[in-house]
Amino acid sequence: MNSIRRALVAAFVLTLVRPLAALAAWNKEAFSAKTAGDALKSLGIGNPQPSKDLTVEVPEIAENGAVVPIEISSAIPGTTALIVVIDKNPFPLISRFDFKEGALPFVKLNAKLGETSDVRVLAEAGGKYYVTTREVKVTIGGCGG
Amino acid sequence: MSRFALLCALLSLPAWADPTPADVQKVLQRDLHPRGQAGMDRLNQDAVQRACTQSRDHPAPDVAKPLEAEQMKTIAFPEGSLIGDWKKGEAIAQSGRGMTWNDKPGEPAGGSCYNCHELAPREMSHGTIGPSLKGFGRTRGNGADIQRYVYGKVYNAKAYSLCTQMPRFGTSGTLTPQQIKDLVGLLLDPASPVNQ
Amino acid sequence: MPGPMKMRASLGQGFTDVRVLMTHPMETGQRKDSEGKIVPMHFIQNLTVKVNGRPVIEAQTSQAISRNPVFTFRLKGGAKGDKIEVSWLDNHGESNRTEAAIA
Amino acid sequence: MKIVALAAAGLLAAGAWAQDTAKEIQRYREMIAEGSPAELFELDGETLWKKPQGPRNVSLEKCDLGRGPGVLKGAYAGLPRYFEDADRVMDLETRLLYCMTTLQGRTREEAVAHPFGSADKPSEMESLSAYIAAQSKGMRLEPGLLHPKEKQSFELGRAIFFQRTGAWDFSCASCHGQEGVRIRMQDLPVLDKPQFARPVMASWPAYRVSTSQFVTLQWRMNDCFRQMRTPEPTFGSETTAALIHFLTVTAQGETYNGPGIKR
Repeated sequence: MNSIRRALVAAFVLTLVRPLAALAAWNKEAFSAKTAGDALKSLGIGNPQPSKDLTVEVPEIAENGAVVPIEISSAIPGTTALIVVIDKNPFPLISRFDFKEGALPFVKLNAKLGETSDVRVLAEAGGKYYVTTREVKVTIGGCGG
Repeated sequence: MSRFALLCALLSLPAWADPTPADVQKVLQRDLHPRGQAGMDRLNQDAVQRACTQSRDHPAPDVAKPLEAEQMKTIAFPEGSLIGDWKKGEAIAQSGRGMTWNDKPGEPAGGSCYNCHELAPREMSHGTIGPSLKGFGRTRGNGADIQRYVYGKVYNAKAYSLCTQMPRFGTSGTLTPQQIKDLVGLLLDPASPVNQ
Repeated sequence: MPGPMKMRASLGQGFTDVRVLMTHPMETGQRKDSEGKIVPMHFIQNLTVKVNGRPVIEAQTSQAISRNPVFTFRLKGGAKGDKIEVSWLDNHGESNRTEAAIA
Repeated sequence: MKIVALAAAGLLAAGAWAQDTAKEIQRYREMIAEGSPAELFELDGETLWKKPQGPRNVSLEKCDLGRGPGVLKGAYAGLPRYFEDADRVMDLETRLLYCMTTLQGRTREEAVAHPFGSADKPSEMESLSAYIAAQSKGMRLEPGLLHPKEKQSFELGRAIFFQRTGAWDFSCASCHGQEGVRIRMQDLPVLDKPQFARPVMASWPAYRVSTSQFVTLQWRMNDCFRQMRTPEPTFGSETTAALIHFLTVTAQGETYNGPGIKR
């Protein structure tokens, strides 16, 4: 009896202690979208403008789709978010980063690419959206077995 | 004596210090164990493997010629056209499966062709251990002689060049005669992507 | 219990680079295990970067982030001794955190 | 005339394309190397090194990797080498296996039940290798070569390297004996030549991105034999240790720069 109570109290404390819950909720609708267009719609993004100030570094050829490095840096003034979309993936939305005072709009990550695909990166600045698209070819590396 | 000098001394030791292919075979038989379809009999060198090991893949012509002739006798050429379905051939060329200890016995194997050869130009991920076969049939046509050459070469490459690195796909039981015909199709059919 | 994390915060000219490694399978829900059974989806959904206790980056991620994720973030300014904390939360409710001072 | 010029232009373009491909792949490798999760395995390895295990419930901290019991600094760079207590040449994992059985009292069967990790199950041997190898970073590879058994092992390794065997007639040199060739997109180092063996041996063991696993030289030998269509080499056997010894001696003098990252 006592131990159950203790366990319950412990569980309660754990939930309390998780004001990790200050986290923005995970956008289930956008992450479940099956096309890049639907994902962007769920995020409320329409007609992003191409921008040279949004730099995306990817390898043109990746030996392995399991790890494709993507480095993003935005020089667009007032950038508050970066969004990564991989068009040909079964669920194209890969991630969304929100930057607050103290952080620069820069991120480097590794993503999985199911096949050769466009990698679309969007930046949000002052309520407007900007986009840069790069293609990554996925090849077969070694013995293939 | 520096380690480098010692290494040089070691490397120039007389040949008696080197284990023979028969010695190595014994060591491998002791240190490897059967798994799946890969049995210990695979470690028994045949005359071809022994001659190539001994000569580091450069056999003297008087050693190579009779062995090549013997290998030629292992090839059973089917009657009629040898040109199979290039589409199936392309799938066989792409696949690197077959004959390993974790491949299920009985399941169709591949030829691992792209591991070493360029074939269809649209496949940029190809190896270069073997020569490029891009446009192979375009320059050579697809008559009976070239059909027979390609079939035989895939079936038992050692009949043509004793110490080639290319496996004996027919003789080893890796590919079936029909699969080898499909590969002939891939190389020689004018509609094959190899010849575009 | 989640596996280890590792973080390095290094001071540059007017910025600080934070590189963080996380042990996580990032299962897509499409992979089969050695017995041919589908491995259920299991992936990090939220990431938070804090400086001296204040959140500066919040991220949402999908299962298409590579296994054992590696991220590099860039912070404005920074001084030796500033405390950086990175935490994650996955779709099973598991979480982990690590912290380091700028060196 | 025109046709010749066109053909020449085509050839040039193809050459340039091949060069670009190689350059892009090089760039890909540099990009992934910047964020190697190998360090995560090093952390795990440290925990395992210090964890009491086996019937004697002791850690591996008294294990002698060649520089004295428990000395890890530079130990990896001095392997493989001859160990008097075992009277044979051992590579890192073979030596770890020896310590697990002699110090911790574990059975060989239990200790090598799972030497190569999978996505579902990491391997103790691999994490330990990551932890130990990392402590030789910046040191020169100096495998043993003075003892007669070390000479024998080197020569055996070299002979195995050139032995044509298995269902497909391969030797190690079938893939690793010719300059400037590749399998699919993977460049193949000529491993009996120092200039090619050096950078390769300086980066093992390594994190392998295609499987998200940390992989070791025992794994590399095992998987090469698999692809050579032979039976399976026994973990820690003289065959695998001799091959690793031959390759490391060929690369000796190179500064160790691992644990690395592989495709």
